[in-house]
Amino acid sequence: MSGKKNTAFLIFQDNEDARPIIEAVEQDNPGVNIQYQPGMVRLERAGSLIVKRETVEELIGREWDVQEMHLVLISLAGNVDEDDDKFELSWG
Amino acid sequence: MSIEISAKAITPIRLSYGNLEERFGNKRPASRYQEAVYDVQPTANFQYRPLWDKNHEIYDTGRTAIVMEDWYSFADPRQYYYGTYTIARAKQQEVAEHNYAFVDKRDLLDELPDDIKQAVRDILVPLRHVEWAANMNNCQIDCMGYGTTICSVAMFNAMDHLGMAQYISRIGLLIDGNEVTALDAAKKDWMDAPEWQGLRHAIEDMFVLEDWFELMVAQNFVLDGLIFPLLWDRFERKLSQNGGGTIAMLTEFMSEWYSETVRWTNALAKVTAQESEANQQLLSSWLDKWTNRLSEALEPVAEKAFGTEGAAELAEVKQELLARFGKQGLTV
Amino acid sequence: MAIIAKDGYVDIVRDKVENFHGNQVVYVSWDDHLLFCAAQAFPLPPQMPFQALVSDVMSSVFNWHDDFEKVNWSQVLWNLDGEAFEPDMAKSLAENGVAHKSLIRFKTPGLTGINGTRI
Amino acid sequence: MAAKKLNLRKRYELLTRGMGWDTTYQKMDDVFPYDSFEGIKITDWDKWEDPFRLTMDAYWKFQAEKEKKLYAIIDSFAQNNGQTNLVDASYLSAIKLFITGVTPLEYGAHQGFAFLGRHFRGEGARVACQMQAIDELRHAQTQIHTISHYNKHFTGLHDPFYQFDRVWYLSVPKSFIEDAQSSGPFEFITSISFAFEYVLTNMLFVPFMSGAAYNGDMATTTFGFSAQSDESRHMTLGLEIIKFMLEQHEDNLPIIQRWIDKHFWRAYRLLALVSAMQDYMLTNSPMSWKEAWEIYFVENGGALFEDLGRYGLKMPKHHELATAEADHLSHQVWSVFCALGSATGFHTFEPSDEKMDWLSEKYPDTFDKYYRPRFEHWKKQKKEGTFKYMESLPQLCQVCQIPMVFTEVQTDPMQLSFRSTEFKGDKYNFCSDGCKDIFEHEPEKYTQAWLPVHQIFQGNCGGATIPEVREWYKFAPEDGSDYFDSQDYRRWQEWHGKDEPAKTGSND
Repeated sequence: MSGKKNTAFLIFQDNEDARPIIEAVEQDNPGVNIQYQPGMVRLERAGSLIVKRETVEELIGREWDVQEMHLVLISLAGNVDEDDDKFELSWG
Repeated sequence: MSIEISAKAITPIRLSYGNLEERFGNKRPASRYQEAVYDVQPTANFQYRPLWDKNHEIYDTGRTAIVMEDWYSFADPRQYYYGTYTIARAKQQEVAEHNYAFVDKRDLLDELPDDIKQAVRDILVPLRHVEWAANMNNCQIDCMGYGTTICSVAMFNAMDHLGMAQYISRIGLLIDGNEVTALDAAKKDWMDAPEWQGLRHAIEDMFVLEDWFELMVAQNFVLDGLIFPLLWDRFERKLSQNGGGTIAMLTEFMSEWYSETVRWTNALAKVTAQESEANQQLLSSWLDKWTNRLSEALEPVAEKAFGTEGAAELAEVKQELLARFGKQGLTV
Repeated sequence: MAIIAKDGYVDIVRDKVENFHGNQVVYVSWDDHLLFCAAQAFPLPPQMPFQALVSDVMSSVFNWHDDFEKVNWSQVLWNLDGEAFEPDMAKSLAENGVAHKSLIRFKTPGLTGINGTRI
Repeated sequence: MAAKKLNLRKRYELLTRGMGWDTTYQKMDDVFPYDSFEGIKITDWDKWEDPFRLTMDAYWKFQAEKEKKLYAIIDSFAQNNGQTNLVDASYLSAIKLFITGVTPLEYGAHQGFAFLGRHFRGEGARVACQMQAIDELRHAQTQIHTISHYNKHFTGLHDPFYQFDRVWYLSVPKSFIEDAQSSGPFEFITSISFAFEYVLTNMLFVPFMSGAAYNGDMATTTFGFSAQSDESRHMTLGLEIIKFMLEQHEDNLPIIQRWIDKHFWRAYRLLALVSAMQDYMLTNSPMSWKEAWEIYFVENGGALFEDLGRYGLKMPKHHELATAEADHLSHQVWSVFCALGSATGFHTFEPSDEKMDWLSEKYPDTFDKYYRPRFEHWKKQKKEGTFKYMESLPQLCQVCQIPMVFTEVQTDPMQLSFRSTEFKGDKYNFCSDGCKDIFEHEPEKYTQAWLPVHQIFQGNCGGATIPEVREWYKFAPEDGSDYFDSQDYRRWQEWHGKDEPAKTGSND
């Protein structure tokens, strides 16, 4: 297998509720590539992507449940690891 | 001028889907409930027999002895489709969540008298297994049943029972400070304690019923019709009278749920019995069979819950149940 | 290998020739004329002479394409179920070996569709 | 006493596991009679990792929130006659195909997951399947409700469920979902959760829904993306179940590989219809089928299978052909609908000049060479008034049931691809090696296929002519045929205050 890491991605609806999540992803994932397409926003990065509860909470100034992300999530690629503090996608 | 044309032109060409016009006429738009459930399930030209049941089609009226000219004769009086269903439950869960948080935050269960706590552990917590079974049985009704008005109700009902099993589990956790001791003890009782074995035996026999409508009668008409009035209403009131009023905050969902459920079980019993003499007799015989079997199975539980009053409480609940289905046209 | 099913399985052949009321299904496809996006299907009596297939059945459908009237039938190359063959026009489909759900392909040398595009 | 705090994982486990029990009055094999005949070996269901951890209370809460938002948009869309804001009414052909061909699949998936939700022996897996079952019911119902408003204003949307059981091109999705529903539970979940949801569903719900947004269809975009928010849970379930089965026993690998090969091909063939929606029915497409295939299958699917390589799983058989077909698929499918336009329940039309240029740009190796000439030919005929629809019926593939329009794209793209085999003295015909492989593995299943063309010939569909069959399909006279001759087009022109429409108004 090559050293190249496969792309993990998250796609969100392009709306207000998704904005802080997108911003948090941008902060916590160096090198993330963000593409705006009609109605949706695609975030991709080689190997892995993480959404951190703490970062989102800082951005919105209230408590945030990681599962709230499902309200605006459209699609994803990668193995999922979800707990109280984060939602993480990665390729092994 | 062009505005006038536009206003005139934007009259609809029809008000409903064709199947709904056939059923309810074309004078007014169909309701969202009607759109969501009528005639959605395929009925013809099935491609392949199931590898898991070669004798039936994927959807097959032959999986029950009940015969209906139109399997959409039944309509849910609550008019639940997914949207109305989840929104209704979300409201209830919001209240429940508030109550659970309130009880948790103030450690209200800690303050209960020990005998009340023990009664909760002995009688209410094992019911999570009964709810779990009800969840399985309603999934069975959904996947083997016929017609979307019935199957979607079974689906919602299945998820309700899962939700209630989870609420009961939370009561079990709360009562022991998030330790699993009450849950483990209840499971042990469910598996081994003599007072639960009759019920467990009956439920396991329900798991292997071949006729999904008989399962509907056994589970949703009879078992729920005994358990909820007996334990989530009468027993809960008994606890309240003896200092366990806090428990009522945690079981509100169950009592509210049951009073709602009675509406559709009544409607289903009525419309199915009305269809034919044969249906009426079959339903009546199933009602008789399962009322006897399950009330007998519940005797030791009632005794444990109510002591010497148990038999009388159960007998009353049984009579109420039979009277209710008698009103729907079943012979009791 | 027998099909893996829970308690045995059915033996249902939905398209048995007996179900077609005396007909059999025959597919015909014209090579290099993809204006016909697929082979065309016909229910035909097996006793039908091959000539009738050409003059009555095929002509009523393949005349959709302008090339059809230019076909020189003596030069047509025929293929039946993957093998080149020479139909006997006077004989029936069955006698020519055209079975239920057989595929007949024909190629018309010199005719290769609209402006030679094979369409 | 201060209660200890439970984290999400532990809490979910306590609220999901341990409620079931090993039955003693009835044998477990009788309580769960369906989860062993397929040969999948599960040694320990407790090893099942719950892919997402929603308890029912959270489920109700989040889903109700989604529903409230969705219905607010549906209501306002109807109140404001949102249908007039579409780019063009010809776009509705995609929605017509969607509600007749896709919405019933959601209901089939609902039933299938309810079956798994009852009959998998593992508690965690059952709960996951039940959540998906109710989600699928949601999708069917929200689609019906969203499209209801379109049904009031456009043709061809009025009887989707009746038509699903009968119409010739709808036997493609019907046979697909019924193939899965008639399979055992492990095969069903491999088919729907993995091959369809994980590997391929992005193709439908991401670029197509984005395309709906691009064409002013806010209603469809909203239900599409709202449904898709459940879909990311479903996809995760798909991946988890595959990993779970592979980890449980090494003997499972060849069975799963075969199912993935089969259902990848089956789902891919179904998506041939989506390719035509994407490239032709969307008035403006933000992304071509081929581009979507590159991103969501070649790249994303490639990453997935590379990851699964550690279990010994390989890319699905014939995936190279699917990728090679990406240059041809939508054109071939749209061509057959245009040729048979009098037998469809939606409108067909030749691509506009702008659309043809876009297709040339997106398909530089194939469109001008192979496909443009046939559309231009029909356009010319329509202009001259000499165009006629085909009145004979096409040969269908015994497995995917699509008219056999596919060609030998790897060797000769202008040669139709024919495959056949014999079973118990009867001939069976296929569009591809993929479909032929599927038949040959389980011929007893596919000899049952209800092939619409053969059913017409057997006299089971209302008559022998297209008008008789259309009537039996409940196609109204104004459904189908050319968009520019349609009631939809005339009304569209009136709404937008345009003059009496030209007879064949496509630009040229």
